[in-house]
Amino acid sequence: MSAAPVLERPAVEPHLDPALAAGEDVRPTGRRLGPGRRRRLAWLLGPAALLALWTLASATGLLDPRILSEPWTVVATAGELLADGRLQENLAISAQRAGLGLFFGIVVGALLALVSGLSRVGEALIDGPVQIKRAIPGLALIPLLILWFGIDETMKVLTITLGVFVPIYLQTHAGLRGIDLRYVELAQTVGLSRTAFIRKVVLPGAMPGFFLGLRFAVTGAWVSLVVVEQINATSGIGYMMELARTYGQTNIIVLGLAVYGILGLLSDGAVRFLERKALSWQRTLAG
Amino acid sequence: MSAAPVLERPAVEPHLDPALAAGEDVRPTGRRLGPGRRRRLAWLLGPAALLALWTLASATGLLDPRILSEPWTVVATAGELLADGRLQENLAISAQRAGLGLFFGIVVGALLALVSGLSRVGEALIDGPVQIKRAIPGLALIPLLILWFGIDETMKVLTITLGVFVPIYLQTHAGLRGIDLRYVELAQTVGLSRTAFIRKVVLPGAMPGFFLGLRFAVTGAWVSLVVVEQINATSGIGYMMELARTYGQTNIIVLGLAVYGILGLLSDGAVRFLERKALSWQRTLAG
Amino acid sequence: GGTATAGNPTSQASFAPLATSVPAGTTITVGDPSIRVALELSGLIKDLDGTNVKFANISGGPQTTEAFRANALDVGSVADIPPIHATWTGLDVRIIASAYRQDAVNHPLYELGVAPGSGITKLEDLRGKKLAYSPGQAQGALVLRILEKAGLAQDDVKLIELPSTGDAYSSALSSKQVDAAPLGGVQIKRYLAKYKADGATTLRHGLRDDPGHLYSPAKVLADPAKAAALAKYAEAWGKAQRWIEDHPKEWLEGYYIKDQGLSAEDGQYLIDAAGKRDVPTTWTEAIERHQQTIDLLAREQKKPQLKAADLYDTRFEAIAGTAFAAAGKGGAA
Amino acid sequence: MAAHPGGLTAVATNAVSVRNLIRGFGPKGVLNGVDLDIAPGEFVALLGPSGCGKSTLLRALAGLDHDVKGSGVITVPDRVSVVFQDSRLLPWDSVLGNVTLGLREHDAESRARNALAEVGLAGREKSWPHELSGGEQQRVALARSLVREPQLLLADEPFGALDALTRIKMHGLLQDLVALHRPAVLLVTHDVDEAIALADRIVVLDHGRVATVRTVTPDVSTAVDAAGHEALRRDLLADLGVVGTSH
Amino acid sequence: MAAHPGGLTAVATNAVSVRNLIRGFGPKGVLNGVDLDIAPGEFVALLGPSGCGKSTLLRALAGLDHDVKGSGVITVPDRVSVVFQDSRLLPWDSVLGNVTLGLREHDAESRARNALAEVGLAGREKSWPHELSGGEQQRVALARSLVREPQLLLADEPFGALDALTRIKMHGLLQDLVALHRPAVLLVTHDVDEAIALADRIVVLDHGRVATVRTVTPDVSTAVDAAGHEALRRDLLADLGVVGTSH
Ligand SMILES: Nc1ncnc2c1ncn2[C@@H]1O[C@H](COP(=O)(O)OP(=O)(O)OP(=O)(O)O)[C@@H](O)[C@H]1O
Ligand SMILES: Nc1ncnc2c1ncn2[C@@H]1O[C@H](COP(=O)(O)OP(=O)(O)OP(=O)(O)O)[C@@H](O)[C@H]1O
Ligand SMILES: [Mg+2]
Ligand SMILES: [Mg+2]
Repeated sequence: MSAAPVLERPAVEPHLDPALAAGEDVRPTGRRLGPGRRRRLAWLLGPAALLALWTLASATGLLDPRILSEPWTVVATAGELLADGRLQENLAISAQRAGLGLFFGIVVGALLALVSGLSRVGEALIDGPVQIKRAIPGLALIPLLILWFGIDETMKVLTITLGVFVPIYLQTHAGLRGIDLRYVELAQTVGLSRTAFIRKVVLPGAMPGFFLGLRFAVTGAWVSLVVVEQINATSGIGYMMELARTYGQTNIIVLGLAVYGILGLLSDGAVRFLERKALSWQRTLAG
Repeated sequence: MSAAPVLERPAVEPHLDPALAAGEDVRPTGRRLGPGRRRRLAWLLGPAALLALWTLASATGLLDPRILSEPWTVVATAGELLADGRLQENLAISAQRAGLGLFFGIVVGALLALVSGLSRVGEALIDGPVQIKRAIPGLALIPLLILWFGIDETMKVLTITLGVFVPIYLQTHAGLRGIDLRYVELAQTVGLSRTAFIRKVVLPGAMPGFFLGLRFAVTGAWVSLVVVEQINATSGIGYMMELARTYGQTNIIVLGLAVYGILGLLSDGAVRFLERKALSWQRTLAG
Repeated sequence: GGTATAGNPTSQASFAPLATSVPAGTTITVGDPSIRVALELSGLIKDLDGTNVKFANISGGPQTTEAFRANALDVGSVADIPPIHATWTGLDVRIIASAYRQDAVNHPLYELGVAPGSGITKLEDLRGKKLAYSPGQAQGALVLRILEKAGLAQDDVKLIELPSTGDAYSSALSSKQVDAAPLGGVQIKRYLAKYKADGATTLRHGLRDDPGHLYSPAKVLADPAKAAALAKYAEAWGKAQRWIEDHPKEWLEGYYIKDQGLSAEDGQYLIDAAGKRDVPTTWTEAIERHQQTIDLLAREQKKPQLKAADLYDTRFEAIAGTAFAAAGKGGAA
Repeated sequence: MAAHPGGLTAVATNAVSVRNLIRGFGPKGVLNGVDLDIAPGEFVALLGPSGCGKSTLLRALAGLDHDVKGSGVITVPDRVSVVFQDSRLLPWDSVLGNVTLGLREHDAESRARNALAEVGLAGREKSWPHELSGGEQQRVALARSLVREPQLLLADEPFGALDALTRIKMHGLLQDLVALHRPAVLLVTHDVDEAIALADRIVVLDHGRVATVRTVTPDVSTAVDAAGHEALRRDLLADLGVVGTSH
Repeated sequence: MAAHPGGLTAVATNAVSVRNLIRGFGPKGVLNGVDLDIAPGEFVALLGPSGCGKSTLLRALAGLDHDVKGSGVITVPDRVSVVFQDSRLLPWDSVLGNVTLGLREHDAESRARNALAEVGLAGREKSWPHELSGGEQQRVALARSLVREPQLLLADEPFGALDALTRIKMHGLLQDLVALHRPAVLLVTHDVDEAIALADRIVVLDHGRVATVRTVTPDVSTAVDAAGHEALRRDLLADLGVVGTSH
């Protein structure tokens, strides 16, 4: 196979030319060490397998329905709760709480991370207390939070915020501390102002860390609902589950868990989607 | 000031020569955008400030001792509990539980991260379920864990493991997915075997992520004690606090929180120390 | 009375007599979710017009005491243990209304769940067995009382500390991690429905576990305006109890099914299990029983003695009971 | 052999054979049908303007372009060694660790030490890559390829950051390696003199195609034939679009 | 001015003045007392073997060596622009964003586009740095320094990855910039011809000291004085330790 005669200025670039694209393509087949190309929807495989396992175990009686309700029972329950509107309502309220908490948590966490990441004084003052905060069990803080902020929405949103800001802080902090010194030097030599430095170097450089923190934060916000919606709430999926727990309504509890699982998967997926878009400049093993 | 006469082969390298080191040193004073040099013990500032605030608020009566015991009461309580040996005993037991859980969590998390990070099939199967796991509130899993693993040590260690493996997995996974593709290409061209690739490229490259995961994991392990030591335990700091809560011993509760805070600070500090040693090759903003 | 941590509790004498009218602008925050529903369903809520009543969805010991401390709640609805624990933890509280069940021994809140195959058929069989025990909760106190009744000391059984969240007890029983554990409400029905085939049973303990109280911090009761508003609420509360008693259908429909999301069957089970209500106009007997519980707990959990009478605000003694009785005669709204 | 295109007997005797190689990124074509053969032991220099696709060609030969659009038939030997355009040292490994990377022989370390000494970096074995100067990093990358015994050496401007003297020394090292193991070599360089001094054949890439191929005889290479040397030099510069400068 | 060492009137008229500069890493001394003056508008080329401390000197002038051990007195103007040895583009910003980095003028973008066009990268404004070839990345870094109007330009081998023709074009651009704004320039290069063609003065660094300083007259520079040109070239190569090669 010798060189085919090609036009001097091809109408179509050769690599896009359908005729050539169909041509022989024999490349050295060295072993590929990375994970290879991303495949769409492959992420569904694991959850699907889990679901299949659950269904199978339930159908064959391996899994006692008294321990874990069967998937179809859960689906039926979901149908009922959807029909009478309870599930949507509770979800909507919960989403609002989680969303607010998430928002404030992100803002607070990112700001603290910036201050603590960019100045040694800020770090000395902020970092220790944050580490202490995250070392103290959240449940133990609730009485204090009630004391200072009452039992209303403020307190609920604040509790979520307090849970959410920690991973955002930690990850953003680590992300920006991990920025290659070479880019900091560059910023100095082109005379970037402090704000421009933050905008052009620090924030984009800390982005990968921030996104990872966000992944912790979104699921964290949902999970916090279990705790905060036990306190003076009359709605929300946390409340719904607590109620079901009181009355031993296993099917609703399992439905709640399934809802958490789905919410977790979806929010995590959404963050990762955003991450891929925002970090398209990266050339990493992730491919 | 003209060039001082320097020996052709100086006995001491000039920059280490005390005579010259004391010489004039006028450098361009461009603004420094990074946080500057790390200062030893500066990290104590924040916790110290917190302690001072607490002491002050207690001393002036701003903080009701029924809500938060005074620091001196807590110190006195600590003294008593140390004197009769309860604090040490409980800490030792708890440390053992946390340590075991941490160990298994690290192993499981790191292994899963490797499998899921290095193969698309592994990712498809593992990643989704892990995301679901972390989206489901830990408290909700306890009945299932009791059912499957009883109420003895196994179940306690397992619960800690389940909490710990998630951040290790997530961070290691993200860390290794964030490895620069250029090093993967290099590994391919020097013909690294799969295991050598993992040992030489993947593990060191994922190390920064792993360490961050470890920071979440160590505090996570301590915090889990609050939950697991409520179940069929007769010792441990979680149990000690639960008991104090039952009987309204605020001073012990606050002591417990202080112990958590100190443990958190210390474990986090230890991980960061290890991290600095292990990642001394990094040239980042952290300096 | 009084304890090491209790500071100086307000004495009953220091409370001014209840005012007959509620000063304008008085607001009370009430943690009494089920009665709120009853008041709404029955229309009795109109009785409270003029008083600013804010309902919070808070009930149970730990949550109400936390909210009391935070000044976020003025009155809460609990069983007999929380007022004791609150006092022990330095929070001065008073009971202002109490409701019981008629024939309480046969209408218990809790039954002792027995694990399949553990061979427990009477309380004495508990000797040497593993019992789920949650020291801070009502179930915990009940376990101690059951042991006392069976003539057993704590050492004669193995108490397994386990919080009773969700269906943890039912799980622990079915997997035979414990031999016996107190189960309450629908959990009893569910446990039997699930595991009866395996040999699971429940055991009646034959004790009264029926007290239900409204209680408030003494600090709140010392405020004449709030005290007057609370009196008004106690009255409405008594009427609501009567209304529930007289309107089981509406209660089933409006509370259990609509508000709590239970099936009709489960709701009916709970209504049947509760039997008839008893809201006495005098507390003497109740205080005596309360004192026994206190004595037991103080002994078994090594806490200071308390006088049960100190836990009650006698100004309110007749209010709820009278309203309950009157509503019964006149027929509720 | 990674692939065996049918119908070409010549291929079997060549270390490298490239046929009608087409590569492009997005809408832009980079290689528009490159044909190239390199015999075992042959030293080919690749010249071409910046951005003409030299690195793209090398990456294709190294099998690093799985995800790049294009077609063509490439045959390369099994053991290929690459010196990247950036020196590409693992930042978390020491200089020595970087050189021994992937070596399985038991004497790997001593050989790596020798190679480091040869490139003038004895005593720096334990340094981190970031502690090296630009030229030193490049020399470590060179040492990494020297300790291997590849059948094909692909080197992308391996001397770009070196001063004249160091460069001459490195030329010597490379020539020794070639003399010893006789790998096929494809060397990308921007230095015409370097190409003449080292290569048996010089290929100029332009517009995604092989524009010219010039053979270098030993006499021309060593400037024994000074006129031939100067002529070749001028020709090559002309190939690259440079006309009428003295150097 | 960042500093004003006493007792030296000459300093005030110099853009750059370095006195007895000492720097070292760990136990190793790198600069052992460097003295250097650059007048405003003067173009100085810095030659020296790999690892001799050229980049260390430049980093000292740029004020990037806070944590490096040493002493000395350095005076530099306020506006200093640096072309690093690695092209150092922010990977998360587009080519255009990298060039406009830190520019506050409202016409920054159009000037950046022009500069990119001048270095032959028109149409690549939106590319990511990793989508560029080595030479293209270096040209972006060059464009970044071209759009600025520094009083001192420090350039560390800015043409290392460029082919002959592109390199000549870039020389032209740099010379235009110098003619326009007359910054003091310190250019590190390994190419003796490049040094002669561009510089007013050539400084050779060796063993941490300024070993030789050679002035380049315009005649020698443009090879009008061909013999002088060739002599200077030979001398410089000898300074660098290269003897008896034709090129
Ligand atoms: N990943 C990529 N995405 C888009 N364009 C790319 C990518 N990699 C390379 N290119 C483009 O392909 C062309 C050829 O690149 P290549 O790196 O092969 O050039 P080169 O000949 O090695 O140039 P140099 O001498 O500057 O290194 C360049 O125009 C470059 O911008
Ligand atoms: N951070 C560092 N730690 C230790 N040694 C260093 C460090 N930076 C530079 N060096 C050493 O200092 C010496 C001078 O380095 P420098 O980068 O100045 O060399 P250079 O003249 O620019 O060389 P090249 O031409 O190869 O770029 C080198 O031997 C280098 O290894
Ligand atoms: Mg290239
Ligand atoms: Mg250098």
